[in-house]
Amino acid sequence: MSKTLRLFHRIRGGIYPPRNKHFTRERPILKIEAPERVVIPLQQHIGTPCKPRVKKGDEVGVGTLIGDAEAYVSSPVHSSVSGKVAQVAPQPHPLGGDKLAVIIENDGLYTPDPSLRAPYPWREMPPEEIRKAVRSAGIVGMGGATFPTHVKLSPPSDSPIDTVIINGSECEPYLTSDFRLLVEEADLVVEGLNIIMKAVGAGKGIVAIADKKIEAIENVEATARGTGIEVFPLKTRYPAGAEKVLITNVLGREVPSGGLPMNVGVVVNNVGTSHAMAHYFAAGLPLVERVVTVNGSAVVNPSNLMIPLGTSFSAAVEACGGFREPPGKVIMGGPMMGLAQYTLDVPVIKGTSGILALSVEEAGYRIPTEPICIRCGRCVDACPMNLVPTYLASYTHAGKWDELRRFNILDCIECGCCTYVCPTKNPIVQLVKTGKAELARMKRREDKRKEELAAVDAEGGGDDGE
Amino acid sequence: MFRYVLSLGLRLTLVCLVAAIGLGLTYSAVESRIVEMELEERGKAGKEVLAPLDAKPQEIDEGELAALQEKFPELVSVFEGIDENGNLVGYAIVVKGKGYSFFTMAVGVDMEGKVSGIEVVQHEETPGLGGSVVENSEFLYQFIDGGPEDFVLGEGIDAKTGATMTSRGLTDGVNYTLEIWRDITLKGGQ
Amino acid sequence: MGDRKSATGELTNGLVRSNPLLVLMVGLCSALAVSTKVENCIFMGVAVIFVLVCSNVIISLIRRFIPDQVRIPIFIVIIASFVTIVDLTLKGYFKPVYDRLGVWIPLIVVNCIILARAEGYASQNRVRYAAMDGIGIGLGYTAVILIMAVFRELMGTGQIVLFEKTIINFGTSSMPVIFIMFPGAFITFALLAAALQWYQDRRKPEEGGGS
Amino acid sequence: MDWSLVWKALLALAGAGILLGVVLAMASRRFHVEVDPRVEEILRALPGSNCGACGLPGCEAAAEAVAVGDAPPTICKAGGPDVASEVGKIMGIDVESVIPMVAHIHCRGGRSVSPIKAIYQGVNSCRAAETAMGGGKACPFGCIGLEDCADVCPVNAIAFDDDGIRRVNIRKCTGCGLCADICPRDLIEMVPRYQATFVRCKSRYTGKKALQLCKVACIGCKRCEKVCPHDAIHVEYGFATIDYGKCTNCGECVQECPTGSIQLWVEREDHPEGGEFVLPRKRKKDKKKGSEEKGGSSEETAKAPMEPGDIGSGDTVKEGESPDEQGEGGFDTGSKSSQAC
Amino acid sequence: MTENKLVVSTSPHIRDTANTRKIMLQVIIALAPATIYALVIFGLPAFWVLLASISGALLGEFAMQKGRRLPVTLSDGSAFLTGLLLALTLPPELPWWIALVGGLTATILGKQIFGGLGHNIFNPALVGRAVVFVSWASYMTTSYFKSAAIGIANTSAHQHIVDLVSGATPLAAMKAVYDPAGATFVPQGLNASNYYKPLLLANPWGCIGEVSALLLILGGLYLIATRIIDWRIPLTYVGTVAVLTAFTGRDPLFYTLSGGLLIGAIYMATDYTTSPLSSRGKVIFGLGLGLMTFLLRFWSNNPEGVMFSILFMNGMVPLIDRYILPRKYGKLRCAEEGG
Amino acid sequence: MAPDMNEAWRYFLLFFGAVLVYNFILIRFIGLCPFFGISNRLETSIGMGISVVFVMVMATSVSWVVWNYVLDPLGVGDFLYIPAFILIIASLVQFVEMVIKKTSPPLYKAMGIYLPLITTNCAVLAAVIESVRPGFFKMNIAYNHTFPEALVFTIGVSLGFALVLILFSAMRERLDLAPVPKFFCGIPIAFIAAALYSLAFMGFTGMFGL
Ligand SMILES: Cc1cc2nc3c(=O)[nH]c(=O)nc-3n(C[C@H](O)[C@H](O)[C@H](O)COP(=O)(O)O)c2cc1C
Ligand SMILES: Cc1cc2nc3c(=O)[nH]c(=O)nc-3n(C[C@H](O)[C@H](O)[C@H](O)COP(=O)(O)O)c2cc1C
Ligand SMILES: Cc1cc2nc3c(=O)[nH]c(=O)nc-3n(C[C@H](O)[C@H](O)[C@H](O)COP(=O)(O)O)c2cc1C
Ligand SMILES: Cc1cc2nc3c(=O)[nH]c(=O)nc-3n(C[C@H](O)[C@H](O)[C@H](O)CO)c2cc1C
Ligand code: SF4
Ligand code: SF4
Ligand code: SF4
Ligand code: SF4
Ligand code: FES
Repeated sequence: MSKTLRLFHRIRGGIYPPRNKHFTRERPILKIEAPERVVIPLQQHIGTPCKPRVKKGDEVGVGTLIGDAEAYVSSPVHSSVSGKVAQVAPQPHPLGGDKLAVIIENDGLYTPDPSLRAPYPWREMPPEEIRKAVRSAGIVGMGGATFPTHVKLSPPSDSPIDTVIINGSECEPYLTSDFRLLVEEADLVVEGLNIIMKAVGAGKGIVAIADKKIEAIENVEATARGTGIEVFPLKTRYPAGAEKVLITNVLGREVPSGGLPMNVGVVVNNVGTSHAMAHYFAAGLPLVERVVTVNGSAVVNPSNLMIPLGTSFSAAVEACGGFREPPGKVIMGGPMMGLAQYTLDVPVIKGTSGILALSVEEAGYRIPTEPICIRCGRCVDACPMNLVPTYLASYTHAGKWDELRRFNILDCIECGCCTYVCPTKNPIVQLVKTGKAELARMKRREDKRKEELAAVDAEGGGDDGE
Repeated sequence: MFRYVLSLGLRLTLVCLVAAIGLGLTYSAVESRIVEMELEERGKAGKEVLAPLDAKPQEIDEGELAALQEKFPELVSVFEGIDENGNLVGYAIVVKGKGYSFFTMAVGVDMEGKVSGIEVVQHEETPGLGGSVVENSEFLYQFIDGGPEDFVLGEGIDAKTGATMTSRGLTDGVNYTLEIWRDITLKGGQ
Repeated sequence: MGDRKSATGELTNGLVRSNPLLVLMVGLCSALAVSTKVENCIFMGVAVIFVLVCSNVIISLIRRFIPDQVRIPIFIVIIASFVTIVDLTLKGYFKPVYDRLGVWIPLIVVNCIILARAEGYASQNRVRYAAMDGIGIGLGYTAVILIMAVFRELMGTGQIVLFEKTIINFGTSSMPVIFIMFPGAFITFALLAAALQWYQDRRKPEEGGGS
Repeated sequence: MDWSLVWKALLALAGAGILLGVVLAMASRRFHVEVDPRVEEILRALPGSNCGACGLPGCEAAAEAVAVGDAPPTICKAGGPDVASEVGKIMGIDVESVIPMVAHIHCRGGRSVSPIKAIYQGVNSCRAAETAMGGGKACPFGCIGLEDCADVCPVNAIAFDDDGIRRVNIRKCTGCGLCADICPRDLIEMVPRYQATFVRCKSRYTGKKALQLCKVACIGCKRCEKVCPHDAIHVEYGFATIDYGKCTNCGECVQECPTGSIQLWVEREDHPEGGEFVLPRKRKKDKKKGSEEKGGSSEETAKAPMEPGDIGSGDTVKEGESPDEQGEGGFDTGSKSSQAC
Repeated sequence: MTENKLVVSTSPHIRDTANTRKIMLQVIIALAPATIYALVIFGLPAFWVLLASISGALLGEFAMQKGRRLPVTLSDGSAFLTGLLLALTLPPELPWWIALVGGLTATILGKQIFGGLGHNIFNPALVGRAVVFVSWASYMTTSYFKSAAIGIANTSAHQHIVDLVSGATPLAAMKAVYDPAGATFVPQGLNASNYYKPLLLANPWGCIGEVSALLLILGGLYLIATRIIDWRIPLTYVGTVAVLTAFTGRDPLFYTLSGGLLIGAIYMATDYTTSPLSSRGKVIFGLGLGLMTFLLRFWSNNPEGVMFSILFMNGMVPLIDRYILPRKYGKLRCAEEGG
Repeated sequence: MAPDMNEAWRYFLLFFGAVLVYNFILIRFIGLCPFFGISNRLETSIGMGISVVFVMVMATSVSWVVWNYVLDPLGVGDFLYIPAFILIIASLVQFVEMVIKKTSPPLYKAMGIYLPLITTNCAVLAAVIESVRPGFFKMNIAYNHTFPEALVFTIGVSLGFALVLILFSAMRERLDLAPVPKFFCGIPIAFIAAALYSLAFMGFTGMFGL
């Protein structure tokens, strides 16, 4: 039955942008050294920011805890180099704004923190312990959203997880870091999948890989032979890797609106996350480095690099031979969902899957300064979430918030398909983001107003305060 | 409370009373005039189409008209044409017809069944198209002195280009009156 | 709201500042339907002015006698009575016009109720002002439908025929007939309304570009 | 004369009058619904424009809320103090003490003083730019300058000069607070109408770093805090904030501020915006230079921190400025001109 | 400009190469064969109509945009396409000034007054056509080709009617065959199947664009293949008409090939701006169009009803777009829940 | 059977004609004020549409009775029909308003605000006059002013009114987002849209011989 469902129940939308993976596809992961100074932001995840645990002048080693928070939805931060803390101060952050970061002078020795030790072999650990270990390793989702993985691995008892999917689709153009991991270290990825399955008590594990990545599929199939882990070849199409799309295409299940994968008994994790997990359980080193694809027409020598966190973008590009020409746009992540940076001084963080430097020419196309739409309907057809993107843009622009809710703006995954296909280059995603932010602000304001009213009531008088 | 309601009601009633008296008086003052106008209005078309016969229209009685209307639903009214000597010299027949939209037309027919006059009393044809046809005596002249055989569009009657529907509607209307005329005269003959 | 000062003020007020058609947006139906012919508009305008003035005067005369609760029914009766008088008069003396205006004559009652009601709210006006106001509003209505009718009849037929006399004749039969048809009525009114917005905008230049 | 008709008419109309009167009278008693008469009254006192600034669906809803006690009589900000006091009267609450509020924008960093960090491409709106690294201007806390506040203002009270410095015309501002709600950087605050001393910066950076990003920033030096005789100004989160309840507008802090971040608002009858900011050179709260020209607040007078050389070349790519290879795409970008009604 | 500053914008940072102009160009290309063929058959008069209509459309667009001080976007091709489509729906021997007024009305009243490309509610070309149709109905119904049939499609029976009545299109002739009571003339010995060949290959008795159904269909297939238009609207529209006509005992093939149905279904009902956005909406739109055309063709005063159908359904689009949305993702809950 | 079919067909045509061919708003120009006043939001239009159907049907029923059993037999119809009908409509509206206010507050919330608007809507009065009083009916179809006919006609008219009202409000909501030329913002553009839509409705002229 499930096979037929898989055939019939597929996500309709999606696009086929030029994939541009050939520059780095064949390039093995190269480990690079950290620069003189690393800048490690105290927030590299979704959730409560960490409080610094070190101060200026402290000596740190590789893996030393430098930031942590009490909150559950949070993830600690560790030093990626050994050396001395130079400063704790706000620094430009690749996600925007200036955020508190620990700046460390690298002594170039990479002395591990003495307190580090390999954890118990995970097979003997109860799920609870595994989650604790995952948290203390600072592991967060490396697919881009940087959601703390230990939270994901703790499903409430009323939503049992039956399937874990490793998301190896890497549907973004230009990016090849997950692909390289699957080719070079498939064993660790499969190991990580096993850990996750154990942690959530799932019986089924699937590695979903785009069908064009034949080496990766063969490699993982070979590694996983006999373990009961399945490899699922995905049709190569953007956004095959988006969580909801992935689940529907692989399992024929639809995550309810506003819901989470766990509501349909699934956990999805990125290849990098799985790899980091296995690496931690094997070597005991917390998450202090990650694979980053440095790519784009402005880069001399596009490569896949293993980069210590906190390394600046400029150092990473330097390691690839520098710029061929002054870049027009530098993006953290892929071209479809990545964030454009205004400076190269931002550090690589846990969620940096790629650094993309586009030439001035590629960056120079004009974006309309307000929504323009000829109602061609392409965005509607492209949207994997079956929304009406053009309305979301127009209604945001017109400030019609009720209409936005009516048209389910909150279901938008900001994949960018609509904007990609639009013949008038309507900046839909930007307006959707704006609209979502505005709705959130309104909600906050509303809550505040209610609170205030309640407070007035409590005081027991219709007084004339401000 | 009751007195209050009573006072409201009384005042309202008083206004109604005054209005009723005023209106009643006005109506009775203009009533005869209205009836007259209506008669004149209806007779006017008859008068015009019977003018070539030097006859005055005189409405046939209601029972007769009702009987005819039973048979010819589009019939509006029939007038007898009486000349100075009191002789019946023809009929004016008023019918409704449909071209592009509708019209009401009066056709004068003499005792031989020849069309003595045609007048479109009221119409909603498109101005400039059908409108210019119903107001265009050139087209209507084609019927004068024709009959009692039916007219055929395209043979003897030339349709106006661009307003064939109106032309056809008018032709059909004339033929319809001729049919009514036959019915009346047949009965009269018996 | 309107500061009621002088009788002439009342008059111009109805003509422009609170023009029933363009500003208050009442009486649209008859305006659009009747303005196919200038002739119709003259009769319609006179009818509306008559009803408005008479009912305004009467209402103003008996305003102290009208209890607030039954204000509306009394207005209705008074206005309907005058409309009926117009109705009967036209029927008796101008039968062709009566036939052409058809249902629009009885429908005058509806517009006038709205206008008179606003009157009733506004304040206890003295008879003189009330009459002037009636004339003003009535003239405002008439002026607009006349403008519309002149435009529509000319554009649509190339000529203006008044009481069976051709006043203006372009001498062509190829005018865009659409102007005397339904869409033409809407378009003409849209143009007028746009012109009014343009006029108002020009009169207060303070708010320049902006949103 | 046909009198019988008159009689019949009398019968019919008077009958109808009586019947309707009785039926309606009875119905009105039978179906009477008690409504708070105050709702009507309040509704009449409100402006009736249903602007929604109060956060309720319309004036009627607001009137109901006030009558029931769910909302204070001052709920209608658009109506200003007059309406508030009238509503207060209806509700039997004294609202004489209500001070009218106006909007104040806590940033004065124009393009010329806060260098640009990047070329922003995208929707012409501050809130939208906030989703793209905050647009092009260097200061991450300052005004983005894409005029969302001006667009939302129902009375066009906010104007921008060529340098991108915003001013609120306090004569026009009704205190509705819509602009304060919309600013993505929370720069706009509703302040008492007669407050005169303002900190015109909200940069969380201190010292040199703050100055790097904007030459007129508050550097958090706390000198104002020390000189204030009324304990009304405090530096928190890197910038100074005035407690308007305590501030007496004595101007001590204005004199003290090294970057000119604190300024005095001077009312001017003749000024089209109701007044302007001045930065007194000496201990004189006088009005120097009544410079009327646009953007000519007298800021330059003190420590003119501006260098003519770096007048920012458009930090945002607006229409027409960028390579026109999309001209073929055939859309217009005529920014504000083609907005919906 | 600002040297060496990076560009910031929101994702996505790459875009498809499609743009408005390319799309319009494709449609013009699809229409080119039919247009050229029509010019060959109708000759100079049709050329003047074409020229007047297109210049009217361009002029209207230009004047409005200049007047509003907006950037002039003639180069996007949409006004040109509007003018072209309008011309294709006009009779070949129409006086040029009517075509000019049509073109002007199309872009001014049909498009720019609503705010320009993407904002109009009614199909501009059809607004232009409807306005001149109503304004100069006599020209519009009589300016058809009057000379003898052309070699490839000689229908002597129809030729006879053309000689008899001005402006007799095949549809009008068949209306007379089926409903002699309501018709203006009764053609003798005429049969719907007589028309198949001329309608497909060369039909001189109709509007400029109706000369060859085959070329129109080929153009349509090209547009569908290049994904410029969605197949749903043409298919449901033509399908509904065919089914309903067959159901009432008429000849479905004749009624799908004749009149403005194909040009309307393929090129006008599919106009982006005035058709629904969602696939489901498009199907409903097509069904509504089919029903309206069926009703209007057989029971209204005019033999043809495509123009009024499309305008009528255009008015429904905002409502359709509001209530007929794509199926929302996340409604279907766990299909496999049982296991 | 056959006559019944004919009768049914006649009723269908009466209905069809009232909804489309003789659409009150676009073809007959009746009821324009509330139409342009209310048609800018879809929700309101739906509420108004329902209210109009309701009031029109009730008003016609009552007026039919009054005309046929009071005014006409007394011979005073010719000069009392205007005050009589408008009074009936006004009191009916007021009565309905009071009743639903008392019995169903939610319904009152939905419909109540539109009721006063309906009194001053000439569509209701026109529907009553045309369907009840001889001499005003427009369509080209046999019509004898019987009760069922009046009812079918009124339902058709009111549904036609509601239909166009609702279509139009959806249209105007879209127009709200459009950069319409400044002086055409608001009312003028609504009239332009109405013009074009009435152009589309002209296609129905003479349909089914109506
Ligand atoms: C506010 C928030 C709460 C979340 N809560 C959970 C959770 O309780 N369990 C879980 O498995 N994932 C949770 N997630 C993670 C999401 O399922 C998802 O994996 C994450 O947003 C990254 O998805 P993406 O990379 O597709 O954007 C949460 C995400 C967010 C933003
Ligand atoms: C449009 C879109 C595309 C995505 N593409 C990928 C992808 O190619 N690979 C991937 O691992 N995650 C991708 N993600 C993130 C996944 O949805 C999901 O969050 C992630 O696989 C969860 O794993 P993590 O928590 O380990 O990051 C994408 C998300 C979105 C919204
Ligand atoms: C708005 C409009 C109004 C029309 N008015 C009329 C009319 O009044 N009379 C008429 O015969 N045809 C009228 N027509 C119908 C066409 O002109 C019809 O096709 C024509 O009568 C047939 O052409 P023919 O007369 O040249 O054979 C009208 C058409 C339209 C679109
Ligand atoms: C497939 C397609 C069909 C079109 N059809 C029309 C049409 O029927 N009438 C028209 O004026 N423009 C048409 N256009 C051009 C353009 O979309 C039109 O000017 C817009 O409706 C104006 O907003 C069409 C464009 C495309 C891509
Ligand atoms: S960005 Fe949002 S609206 Fe656009 S295609 Fe993706 S999910 Fe749909
Ligand atoms: S793809 Fe662009 S032009 Fe097409 S409907 Fe969507 S927003 Fe409009
Ligand atoms: S939006 Fe305008 S009126 Fe309202 S507070 Fe701001 S400046 Fe004042
Ligand atoms: S909304 Fe805020 S950021 Fe935008 S211009 Fe106004 S004050 Fe500046
Ligand atoms: S509704 Fe106002 S005049 Fe008809």
